Amino acid sequence: MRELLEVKGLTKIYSLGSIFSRIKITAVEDVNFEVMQPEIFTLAGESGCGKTTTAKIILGFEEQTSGMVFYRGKPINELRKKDKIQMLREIQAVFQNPFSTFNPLRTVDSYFYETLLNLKIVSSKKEAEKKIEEKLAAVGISFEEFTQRYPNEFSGGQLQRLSIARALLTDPSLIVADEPVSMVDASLRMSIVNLFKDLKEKYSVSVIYITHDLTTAYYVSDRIAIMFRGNIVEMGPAEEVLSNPKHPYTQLLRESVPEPDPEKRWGTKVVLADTEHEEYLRIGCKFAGRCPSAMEKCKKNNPPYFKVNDVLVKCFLYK
Amino acid sequence: MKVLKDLLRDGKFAFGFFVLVVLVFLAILSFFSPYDPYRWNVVPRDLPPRWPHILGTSSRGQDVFWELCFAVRNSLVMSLIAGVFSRIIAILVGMIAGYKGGKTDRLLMFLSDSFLVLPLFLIIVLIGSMAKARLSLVSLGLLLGVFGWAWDARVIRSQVLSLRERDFTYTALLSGSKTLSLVFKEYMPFLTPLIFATFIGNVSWAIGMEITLAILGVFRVEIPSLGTMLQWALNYQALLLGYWWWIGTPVVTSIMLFIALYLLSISISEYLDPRMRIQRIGKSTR
Amino acid sequence: MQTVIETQDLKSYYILDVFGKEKVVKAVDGVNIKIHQNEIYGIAGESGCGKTTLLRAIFGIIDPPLRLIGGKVLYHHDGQVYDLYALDPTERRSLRWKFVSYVPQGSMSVLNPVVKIKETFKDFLNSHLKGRTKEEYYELAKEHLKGLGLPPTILEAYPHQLSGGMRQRVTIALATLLKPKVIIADEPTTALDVVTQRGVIQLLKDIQSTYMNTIVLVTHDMGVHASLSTRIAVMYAGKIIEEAPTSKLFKNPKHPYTKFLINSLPRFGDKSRRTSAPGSPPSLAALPPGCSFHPRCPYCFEKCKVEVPPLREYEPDHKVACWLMEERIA
Amino acid sequence: MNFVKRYLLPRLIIYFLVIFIGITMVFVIPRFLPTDPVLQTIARIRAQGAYMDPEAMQKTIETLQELYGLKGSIWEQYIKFWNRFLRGDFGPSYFQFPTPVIVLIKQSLPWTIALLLTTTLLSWILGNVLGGFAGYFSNRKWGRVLDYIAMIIRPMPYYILALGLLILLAYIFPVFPLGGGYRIGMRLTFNLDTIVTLLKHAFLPALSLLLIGIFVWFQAMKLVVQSVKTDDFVKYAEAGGIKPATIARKYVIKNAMLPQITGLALSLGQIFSGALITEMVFSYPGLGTLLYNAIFTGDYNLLMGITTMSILVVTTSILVIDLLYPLFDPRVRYK
Amino acid sequence: QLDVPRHETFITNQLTGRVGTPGNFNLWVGWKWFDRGLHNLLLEPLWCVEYATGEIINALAAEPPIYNEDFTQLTIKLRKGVYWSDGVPFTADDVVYSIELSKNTPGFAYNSQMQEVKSVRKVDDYTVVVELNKPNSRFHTYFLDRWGGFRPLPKHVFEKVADPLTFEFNPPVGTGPYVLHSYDAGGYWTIWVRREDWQRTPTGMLYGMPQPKYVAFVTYGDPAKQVLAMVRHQLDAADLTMETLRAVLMKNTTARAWRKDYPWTVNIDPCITGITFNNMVEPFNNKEVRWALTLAIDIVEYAANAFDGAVTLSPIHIPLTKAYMDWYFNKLEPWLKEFELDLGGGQKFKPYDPTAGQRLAEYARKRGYPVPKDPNEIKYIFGPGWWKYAPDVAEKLLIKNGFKRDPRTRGWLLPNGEPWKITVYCTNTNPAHPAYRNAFAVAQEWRKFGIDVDVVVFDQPTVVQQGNFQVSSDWPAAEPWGGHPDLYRVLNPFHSQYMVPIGENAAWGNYARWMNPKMDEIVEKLKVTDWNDTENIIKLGIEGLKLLVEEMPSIPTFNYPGVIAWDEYYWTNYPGAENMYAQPYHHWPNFKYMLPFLKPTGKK
Ligand SMILES: Nc1ncnc2c1ncn2[C@@H]1O[C@H](COP(=O)(O)OP(=O)(O)OP(=O)(O)O)[C@@H](O)[C@H]1O
Ligand SMILES: Nc1ncnc2c1ncn2[C@@H]1O[C@H](COP(=O)(O)OP(=O)(O)OP(=O)(O)O)[C@@H](O)[C@H]1O
Ligand SMILES: [Mg+2]
Ligand SMILES: [Mg+2]
Repeated sequence: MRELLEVKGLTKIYSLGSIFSRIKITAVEDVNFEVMQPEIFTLAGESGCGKTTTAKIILGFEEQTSGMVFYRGKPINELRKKDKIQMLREIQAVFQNPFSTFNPLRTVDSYFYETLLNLKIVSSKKEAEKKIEEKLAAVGISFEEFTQRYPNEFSGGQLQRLSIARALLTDPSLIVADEPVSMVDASLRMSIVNLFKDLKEKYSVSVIYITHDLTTAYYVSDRIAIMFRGNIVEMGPAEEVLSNPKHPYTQLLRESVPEPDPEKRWGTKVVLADTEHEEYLRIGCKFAGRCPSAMEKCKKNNPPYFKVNDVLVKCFLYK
Repeated sequence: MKVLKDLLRDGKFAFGFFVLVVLVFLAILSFFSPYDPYRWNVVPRDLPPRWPHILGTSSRGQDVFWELCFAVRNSLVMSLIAGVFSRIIAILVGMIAGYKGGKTDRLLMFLSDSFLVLPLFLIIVLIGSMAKARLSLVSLGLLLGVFGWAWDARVIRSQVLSLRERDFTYTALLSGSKTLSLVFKEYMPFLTPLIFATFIGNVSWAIGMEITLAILGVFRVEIPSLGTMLQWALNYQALLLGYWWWIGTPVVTSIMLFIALYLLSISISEYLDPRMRIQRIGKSTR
Repeated sequence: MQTVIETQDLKSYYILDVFGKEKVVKAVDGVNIKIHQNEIYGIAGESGCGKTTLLRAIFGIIDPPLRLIGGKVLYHHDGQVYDLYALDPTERRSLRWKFVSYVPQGSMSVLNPVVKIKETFKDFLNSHLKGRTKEEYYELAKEHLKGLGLPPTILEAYPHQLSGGMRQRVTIALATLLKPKVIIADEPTTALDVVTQRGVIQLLKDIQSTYMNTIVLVTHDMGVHASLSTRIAVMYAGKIIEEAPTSKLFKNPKHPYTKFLINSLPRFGDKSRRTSAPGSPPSLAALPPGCSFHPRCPYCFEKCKVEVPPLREYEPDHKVACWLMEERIA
Repeated sequence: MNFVKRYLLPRLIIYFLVIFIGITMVFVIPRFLPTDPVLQTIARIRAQGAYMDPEAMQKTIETLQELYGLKGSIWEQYIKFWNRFLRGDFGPSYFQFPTPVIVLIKQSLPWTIALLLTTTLLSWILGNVLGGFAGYFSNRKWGRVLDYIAMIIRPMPYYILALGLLILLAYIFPVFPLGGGYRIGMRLTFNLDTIVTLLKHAFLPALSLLLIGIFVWFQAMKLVVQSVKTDDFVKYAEAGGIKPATIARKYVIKNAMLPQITGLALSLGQIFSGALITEMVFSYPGLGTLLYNAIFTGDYNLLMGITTMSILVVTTSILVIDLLYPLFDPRVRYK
Repeated sequence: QLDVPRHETFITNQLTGRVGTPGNFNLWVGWKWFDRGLHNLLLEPLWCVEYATGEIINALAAEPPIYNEDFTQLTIKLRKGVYWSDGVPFTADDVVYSIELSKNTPGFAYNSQMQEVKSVRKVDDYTVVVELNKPNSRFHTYFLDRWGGFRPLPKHVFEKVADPLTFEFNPPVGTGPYVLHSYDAGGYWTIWVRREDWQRTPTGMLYGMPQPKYVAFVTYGDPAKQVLAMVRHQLDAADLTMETLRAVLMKNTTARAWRKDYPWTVNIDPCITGITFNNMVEPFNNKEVRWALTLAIDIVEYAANAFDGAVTLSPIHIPLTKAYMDWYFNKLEPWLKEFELDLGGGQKFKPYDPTAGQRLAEYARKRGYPVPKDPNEIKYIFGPGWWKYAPDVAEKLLIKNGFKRDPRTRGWLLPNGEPWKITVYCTNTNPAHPAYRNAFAVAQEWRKFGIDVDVVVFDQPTVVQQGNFQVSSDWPAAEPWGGHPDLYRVLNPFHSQYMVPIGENAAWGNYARWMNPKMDEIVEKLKVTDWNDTENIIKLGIEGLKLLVEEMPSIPTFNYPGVIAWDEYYWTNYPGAENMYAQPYHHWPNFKYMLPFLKPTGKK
């Protein structure tokens, strides 16, 4: 196992608002992690905690405020400058919102042909068709169903699967998959997740799997990082983190997963934040406002990471 | 051909297309004109429409129909050049400014703001006078093109600004699209209705400008065009003297031209937008 | 148990023109369901099987290319039965939100971005209640939010200032504003993290228990179904293939597809490989003859390939559309 | 603070740069024209036959150049111009010598503002509202009728339209006066009669401008609406049984307004160039004729006066719109 | 529409359009829209030309100018009993003050001309003596009003003013029969009211009471608007275009033109129109080329293209008004008939065509217009004759000078073999103006002849003034006085002393940049001929005109075809062709002398 991707001290600050009211949001705050080859690395956490932003920075679509991303030990941006096509072949992505992934005014298949031809993976249309058919089969869509259709003619789940199929076209080494199966039924979800697993095992493909679905995360991923308001609050082997969550937020998260069992239903009610801004503006631990075991210092100081077994936890409880 | 057939099924397109074909036909017909458009007094003056002068004759002793043929040809050439040329600049500047952002954006917007602010009228008079009114149709078209893009570039830019935030931009990037192909393939379809609309606006502006310039003498009034034709008819008070065929011909023709362009643009935009196309088909078969 | 909405052999297809050739996507193909009062009716099924389309048909928003091909949707309201598609547009409009309301899929982006939330509330109230002042509407909206445990301050916010979960809950609040008999919710929690999802589901549940009304819920998350729905229908390729009370369905799924669905659910503490239904979902534009699941069904036999199995009640409250069941009885 | 440094400051720099370039161009361009204000003045005096001895002419030219401040290099003149301009003075008009430019502008400005500001705003509002509704209810009959009217009126040469209106409503049906700002020989005092007269005289010019203006905005708005009306939030509102009129107004039009607002800013700026043809056809007082004459008589100072104002207004309104965008669309952020 | 009684008001349009400085009546500084009533109602000149009758009216002056032997002293006798409109008597003091003020104020009207004055003094209240620095037999013409002239100003008003340049002169004080009633601050109209003491003005003394109590000058803007106004009887007199005139006559039964029938146009305008060559550029510096181009013109077609034939042709460089016909043309005609051109190879050609007027009349008849039969009447209406249409002769002349025809296209080639392309420059953008019509008409003729002609219409007189043109449609020669046979004004600009290289301003009246020692001689002689010695003046004039014909530096075509329309609804007895008691234009200074003759119809 080699290190494929390393994220070091990644920070991204957005400023929002008009002339009169300006707010700064630290969407990603000093995030560090690495992805091995092969590995399925899961990023999970509350909506709006910075997962997509992290992914976009890795993909080079957003510029970080500070921090670095290394790919195979080299700064990723330099690699991109040197050989863009090669990097595109190696790193591919699936976006979160399937409805906006494809241009509504273009047919979906055009992206497939473009990917193959632009990145010089095939040299003829014939070859391209063969390749496309193969990848579509992996996500359960037939070639006929797919040709010459516009995005709005597909359901959300179909679009997600198409998006995955497109990412697979280049046979990448790293797939950044941002909630790739959120709109897919359990059975298909399984087959896609299994596909990731197979890719990892057979072709040493690494996946950064961003998801809200912790059961599949548990099922496929090797390691998991739980994010909250721009920070990784807990990171470690998926089994350990999910079966034995340490950070109060992870605990809440774990506890909130609905069991597919009509007998087991939730007990207490959860408290939700109204807007994200107030939590972003916190100085200390961002979860302090909702944390059942919050202490004075949590509100004032930003907790550092503590290592518990294989797991990193950003919480004063583990001091 | 297939596309044309599809489009022709739409009444709007069919009508616009028909008008345009007629106009183009007239323009081509001008090559077979029995009269030199620069010569006056070639037919009896002030005759109402009657064979062989199907659109009558003018006070200059010209046949209105044949004058119209030349006028249509020249106006089409001039305004299309102006329209297309300024569209090209507007699209390039707008797209690049919107897509690249940052310094490029600022520079380009500074440029277009400067163009917006300049008193166009004054500049055209200046250039016209330096060219000693020897402007040809083509160069007039180009000149108007150079001055007709700034505002539209701004509009296009603002659209691109929002488009580039949509995820499909990233999908296209991941598919290895280069900047230009990305901008054109991904954003262009969204901008077509807008571009068509500004194109029509620009063409009508160009024709109006041509009339103004002809009046000012920056452009030669003898070159037959819809603008100069109208100008002559007005000068000779065709309106008050009841020579309706003389003044009516350019007015009706130019209105028809714009209606045709408008209908075509609506129809094509609808066709390009799959959502609307489907609705259209849905409607037509209900 | 009183029925509030029922469909009779509802058929709604997308009719497309693909380069001159007509193409028919049979998204809802002969659906018969009866939804009762005071239940949470869950709909599950493969992605692209027509759930959203079914909801739209039930709710009555059929825009081209979607078209109603046949069948009826009946609303039971105030002791009267309304045939939805026989009503004129104004009547239909008057039933909306008062009798049935809708939370569309992707409802995070359905709020008008340039007005404050309170304006949206006002518009919904204003369109269905007559003759009150603006302030009264705001007051009503505030009351309503308070009743649902949502902070009334959000009324002053613009949609983009709210978190996704909050927006989702605003649309749910909007849907319950006039205390309709039925709320149709299409994947209200997709794209939310589990904590927020839990909040949203709690909200739905509270609403249901407070107003004793009906919720029709579509979601892929079987966990959500398990914890919320009282009855579940499973759709496959435009048809309902199984319908049963939640516990029965989870304990004893009968249709092979449902079985795959339930069994493929991963669980914590169990990392063993899960299998899902083999093959890929059929294209609704070119369905296989007979039972549309037969090409993927491990128990398929000849009859399946020819004849479409009817949805029958094999056990009390448990309906299945599968020839296997038929066999078993026989 | 970051906002000031990263956005406002560069924006302001561009603002002043555009103004500077614009004004400089307006200073330079006329001086390249073959029109010489002195010779134009003389030509005008003589045009109808006034006699001037060829000898005397040279002397007159020199005196006038002296008086007009046109002696000296273009640089000296340029610096003098800025000196004066920063004190808010544009100097005397050449052609209407020695009347100060400011006086001339003040004479015409109220008329232009009153006519063009109202028609610009009114046509903007009406055009957008009508366009919005017609776009949203595009398959209603009245919407289609409006569409046809727009299609015909919009490409109509303005001159023809104005003249047509005049002939129809002042000649065939003499309801309105043939022209002018008020009755010939009338003394303007503040009373009802004056107001009625002013309105009556402004009616036709306003109508002609409105007709074209409304339908220009109408078509633009309709186009934008076409895409807005398929947006999710509109579909949702429809599903929610919100009254169609409310949807059109608050959901569709309000969201389609953004590009239109920018357009308004620009047309407000153009007010200051006046409406030449309107003024000509309806003999209505205003800046248009003033500017036109300034160009063709080489009246540099007057030209500078009018165009500088126009430049200031255009740039300022673009700036203001840029800064106020978030008020119209809360989502907009400064990059 | 009007706030003064309509039947007591005479409404006219304002020729020069909207007034830029409506509140400023100081017409001695800059351009002041004189024709809004300033020079035609408010002020009287010393003398005024009357070209309808061919006389000079002594207005504020009591008699013609009196020069001493060597033309260094001018004595002006003033009319007695004239009062300014504010009740102050008009005296020699006013004239002396006016001259001195102008002389001492740069920027003032006639400032440069008044530098010739050594001293000016009053002999008595009604006599002024001007001493000149050097002889000038035409000094008094500065005071001769002919759409311009130095008019005396009220001393008692101006002497109180600190800066006469910025002084607005509002309310204005004048010696004419009307005073200001009201004006539009927007510059679209000015209304004048008759003075109670109109008897104390030259107009009153000479012609009696001006009939209309009010006179309104209104700018209608578009010419079409004037038609509408006139048809609705909201406009009594308007200068129109040929086409708008026809529209008015068609729609308004009480409207009339100067001539009641076709060709309607005023043909007594003291102004000749035509085509000017730039004699300083090739090939127009060649007299034979100029003549060839003249002979390539079919003047009937030319007149038809320009004004549908409604013009009075003139083959010489002065307009053939009634007066000039008598003074000059009739004396010149025998010579014209015998005049010959040398075509080379011993061939001669007599270019004069005495039937041109007849032919033009024939054209009109064909167009269906009623045309008199009497050849003498035709001579006065359409002109006596013009130059022959002789393309064959023109061809010979050109070939003689090395021009060739392109064998393929039949187009003309310059001697150097290049295609001949002529640009005709028109500095008047008003499409109804004769300069505009001449430009296009000549282009038609020359195109037919095989030359590639381009017309450039551009409102930049300086281009022509500075000689950056080939051919222009500016006046072929300066306008004569109109009311006096003296041709000093026409011939003087051709004097070689004013000649400047291209790029500098040519003398007005000689944009052709032509000179000839013989002309210098004639002008020198004219300079020392007394204004009142008409016999010798005419003799010299004829010599000058002959020289211009021989050289043809510019082509005269026809009289300025003035178009004036009157509505006889409220007022009648206009000075039409049948009753030429005065010149017909309301915008000329003579307007005030016409008003006493009008008769109200009594319509309310
Ligand atoms: N372009 C942007 N400008 C300003 N703020 C942004 C931008 N993109 C994201 N944000 C903010 O940054 C924060 C993190 O957003 P991000 O999309 O990374 O969250 P996420 O973890 O992917 O959430 P979800 O699960 O909902 O997809 C959010 O509060 C979001 O509002
Ligand atoms: N506008 C359309 N044009 C053509 N086909 C469409 C259109 N919308 C949906 N479909 C097709 O109809 C079928 C049903 O779509 P629907 O959105 O109802 O599915 P769904 O069950 O809601 O799926 P998901 O769970 O992914 O949201 C799909 O196969 C889809 O491809
Ligand atoms: Mg995300
Ligand atoms: Mg769906």
